Amino acid sequence: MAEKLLKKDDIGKFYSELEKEYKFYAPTKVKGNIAFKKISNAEEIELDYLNSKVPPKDVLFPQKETIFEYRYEGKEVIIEERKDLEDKLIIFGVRPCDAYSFKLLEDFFASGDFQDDIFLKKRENATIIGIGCNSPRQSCFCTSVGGHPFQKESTDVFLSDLGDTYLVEAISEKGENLLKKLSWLADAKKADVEKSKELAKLAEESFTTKFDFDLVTKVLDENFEHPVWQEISESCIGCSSCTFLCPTCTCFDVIDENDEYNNRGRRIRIWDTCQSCLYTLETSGHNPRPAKIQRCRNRIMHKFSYYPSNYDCLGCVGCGRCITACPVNNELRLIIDKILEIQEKSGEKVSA
Amino acid sequence: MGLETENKDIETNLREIARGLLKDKKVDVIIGYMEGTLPMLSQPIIIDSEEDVEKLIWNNLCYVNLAKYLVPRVPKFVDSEKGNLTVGVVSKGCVGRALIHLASENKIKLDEIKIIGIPCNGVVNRQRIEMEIGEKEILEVSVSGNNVIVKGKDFEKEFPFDEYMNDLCKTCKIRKPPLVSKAPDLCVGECEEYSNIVDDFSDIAEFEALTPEEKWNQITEELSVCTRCYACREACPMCYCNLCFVDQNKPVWFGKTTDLPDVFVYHLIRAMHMAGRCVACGACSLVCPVGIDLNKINRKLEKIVKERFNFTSGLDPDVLPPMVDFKMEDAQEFMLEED
Amino acid sequence: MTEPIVETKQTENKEWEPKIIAFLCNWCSYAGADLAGVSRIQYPPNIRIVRVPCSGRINAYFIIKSLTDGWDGVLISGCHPGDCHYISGNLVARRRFAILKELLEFFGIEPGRVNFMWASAAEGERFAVLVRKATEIVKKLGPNTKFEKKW
Amino acid sequence: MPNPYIPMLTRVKSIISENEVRDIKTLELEFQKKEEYKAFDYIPGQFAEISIIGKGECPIGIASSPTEEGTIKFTIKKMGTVTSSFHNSDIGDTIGVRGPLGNGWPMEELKGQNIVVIGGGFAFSTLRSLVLYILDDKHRKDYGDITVIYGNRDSGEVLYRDVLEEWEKRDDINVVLTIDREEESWTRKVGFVAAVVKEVAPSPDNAVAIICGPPIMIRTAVDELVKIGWKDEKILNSLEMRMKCGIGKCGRCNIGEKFVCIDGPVFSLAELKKMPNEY
Repeated sequence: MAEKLLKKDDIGKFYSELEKEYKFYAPTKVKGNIAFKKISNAEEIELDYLNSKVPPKDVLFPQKETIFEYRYEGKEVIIEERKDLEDKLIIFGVRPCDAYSFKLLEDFFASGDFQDDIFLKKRENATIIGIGCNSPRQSCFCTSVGGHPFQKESTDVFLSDLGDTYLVEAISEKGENLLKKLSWLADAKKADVEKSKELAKLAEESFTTKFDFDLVTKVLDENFEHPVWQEISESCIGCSSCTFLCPTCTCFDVIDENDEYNNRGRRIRIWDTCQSCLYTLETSGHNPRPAKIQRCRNRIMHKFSYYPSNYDCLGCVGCGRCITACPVNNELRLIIDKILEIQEKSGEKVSA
Repeated sequence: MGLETENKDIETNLREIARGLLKDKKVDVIIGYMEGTLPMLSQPIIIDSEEDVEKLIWNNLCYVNLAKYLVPRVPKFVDSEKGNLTVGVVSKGCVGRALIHLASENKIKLDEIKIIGIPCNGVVNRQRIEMEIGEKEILEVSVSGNNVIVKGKDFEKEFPFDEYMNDLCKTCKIRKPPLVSKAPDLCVGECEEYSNIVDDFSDIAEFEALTPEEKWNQITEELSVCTRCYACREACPMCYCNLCFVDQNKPVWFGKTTDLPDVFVYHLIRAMHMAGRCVACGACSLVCPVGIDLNKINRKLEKIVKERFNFTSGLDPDVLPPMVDFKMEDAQEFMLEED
Repeated sequence: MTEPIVETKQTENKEWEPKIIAFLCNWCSYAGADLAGVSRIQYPPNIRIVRVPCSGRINAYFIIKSLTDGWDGVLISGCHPGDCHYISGNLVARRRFAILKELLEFFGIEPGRVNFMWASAAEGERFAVLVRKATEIVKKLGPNTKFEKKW
Repeated sequence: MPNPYIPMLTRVKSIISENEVRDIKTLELEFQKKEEYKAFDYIPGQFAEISIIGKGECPIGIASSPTEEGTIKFTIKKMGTVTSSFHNSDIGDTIGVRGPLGNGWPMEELKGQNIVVIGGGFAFSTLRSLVLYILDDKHRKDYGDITVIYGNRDSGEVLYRDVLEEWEKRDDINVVLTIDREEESWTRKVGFVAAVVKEVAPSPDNAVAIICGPPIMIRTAVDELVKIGWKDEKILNSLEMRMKCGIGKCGRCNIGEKFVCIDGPVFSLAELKKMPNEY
């Protein structure tokens, strides 16, 4: 399908035509920060943003989510499954890194003998409209994890900011069907497509943070026990900013929440984090990961060692949120540097 | 004299003292701040050799309360043979207060630490600046004269430091670590003895005058974005419980969800636990990944404790904290009485 | 859930009556309530009593948990200062209550929701009067809906 | 495929208090829907996530054998909130079950081999399942000799007395029961499990050892086995770990790259030695 153009002034029209059929999620300002929320007015959309604080994964995998509801009638329990999973969603203005995170999440939740129905159904009903990154941050490193500031693969429709207009491309079948509904969109000219490519190239060149993750994975596999972990976990205060703001973290806790007045309740899942000491604490009091050193290591190993060996890809999309969020500046770039230092040192030893 | 020269002087002094302490073996390790990798941050660092002293810095972005690393002690502060090492702590006023208060709660022994006092001008309220800059990337931050200068790709903005200081620093009366007369060896560098701290708490008067409904709306709006990551708790030097009340699950006291009632209760009870203990370092607000401002609550606590029990936390390790103490004549005007 | 709380919310058309949870210390106030009972002194039936060993046993959790669980008011009563069975439990508690009361107000909870009082074992009359007063205060505030979760 | 988070509903059919201090009970559960029981196709060593709806969920090893038809059994020690609420439940109460989960004992691979079962304390539930399965007429011929070594602190702690007594009467199984300290009425062995293993000295030839129990017992018993020539690959172990979902999604039960809930809970000692020491 040919590329289209969307004038920035026409975002309102774009929204109002789609919001009847879809629940429309878009980046919007909430208390000074960008967050993906269901909006009720096109004016709320903030497309000119770096990236959201909380990743858009919380649209499909919200921090608190009902698994099922139940009612008590005497000793009988009646379980009611969720019915809102069939709602159609649009997630508008997602950065390519976050769009890629949806693919990682989808692969993860679909892997193995058991499939996470709740996430997968929602994912199936969601149309992702991505937007290219004209100016990636210094902390961004998506090009190191196989991504790109203009990567389109994981989106359904892709926008490129050309100044006054957006270049609109349908990437998937879902995206094509969506664009068919918007027949009023003007056709793009060749120059527009060229310009978008130019922007992509400029954006790619502006990356300053680059890693060789193949090497990182290799070093990690060999160095589960290494004094470097002590060093890495030293200044960590054990808050969970990095995991809660990570677009690929999927761990959750399951809790029953009761409405005792009405003999009903719901089983919910809420985000949990490997940085909390309660995460692995068993009722007997035994804790397999009792100290910060094990918990820090688990996060890094999970993303860059366990993920590659289990799912054959890195568990990281390079959004850089953990870099900017860490309150004590114990950030991923420094951690990776320290890990790679092991390799350099052992290399020296071999050559000597 | 501008802030940057002041900071530079402090930094030079600090390095001098640190070098001396390490050389004379008065301390085994020193915890301080080093340059961060991002413009608005600094990084805690632990050094044990004289060469590393040059890594120590001091500026208005050093907001982490280093007392956090002493309760419980990080592994580097404990030697497998010698046991607890003597730790030098680079202390602005609130870090010193935290250490002294922790000593009054018997959590640290003052003879195992050395407070390296430095006079603090306050720290930059990074969240506020970030929010005002909005969706542009900050590439460089410097303090010059009395301004914080923030530079990005195609912008440069100046913020008056007095206004863009962390709210708790604006009202801070204890900028240097308190001198403890009974333990003169404790402090090196610039410390000061404090008595009769006068504070009118005018900064929260406006909020206090609101109706309950208005207060509720403002507070709940502030808390509505909380993700329950507990960064506030983890950065707080006073939050050292092995098992926090929100984590207790036998029985479960309070919900763990991000629904408003649960978030509200978390912050309310955490505030309750901070009464008479908060040392006004503001770390809880400055570390919040979504920028929740808890300063008002901390100020209110300070006010209650000051007015009711005439107590200021972290000045004297031998005074009992107010919440474990009592006086027969404590005010009880809030009790129900027959008309 | 196997033993659900059977009380249901009152219907709209009847005059609304608040439900108040009362934590009474074992040695004074509980006995005071008992005295009020045996002396046939009337006090409002809105309170449900929980006996605790001492007012010093009352953690701020109890009070806040009561509010989040939907009680309209919380009443706490202990021995008069100086009369504590455990010498100073109520004095330590008094400091705690002072902070909690001010904090709740600061957080925007109506100050009347949580009330504190002293009543000795001999003060059946005083107990009844103060319970009446507390009930009035809470009744004026109306139902406690701030902590309701969405269903 | 049905939503794996939705429990199947069962009813408590009987409750047996297993030990003297009454902190271990066996619940027998009957499925409310016949077809769900039919679909509940399990092997010994697997576990299920069982819940009192409204109180919470926890992973418990299945104590019954697939050969005991009609119901499933769980032996539960009173530990935390959820297990306590199981203890408080009555006959007829509704209990949710999700499962079967985990890999279970490798029943196919065990065929034709001698089996040494070593258990300690209340970690005997999946071992009960295993032995009952093998002793069943349908399966007995598939497996070689069975030796069961089961140790407890005192005689009051011994679980599943009735089945143990039945086993002792049979001649196709060697049952060795032991308690730590002597007691007047106790006529069987006295001493720690490791000491009994040393005494019995099961032969490693064409045999598999299956060990469940407290960590210290496992360590000492394994030491004894290794001394008499057992290979790590032939020693099987069932792990415990905090779990929430049981289906490899909630993340917490990982040991290195393996999830205990889907890759385990049964691991051989050789596999465990390759994994990081985070269990």
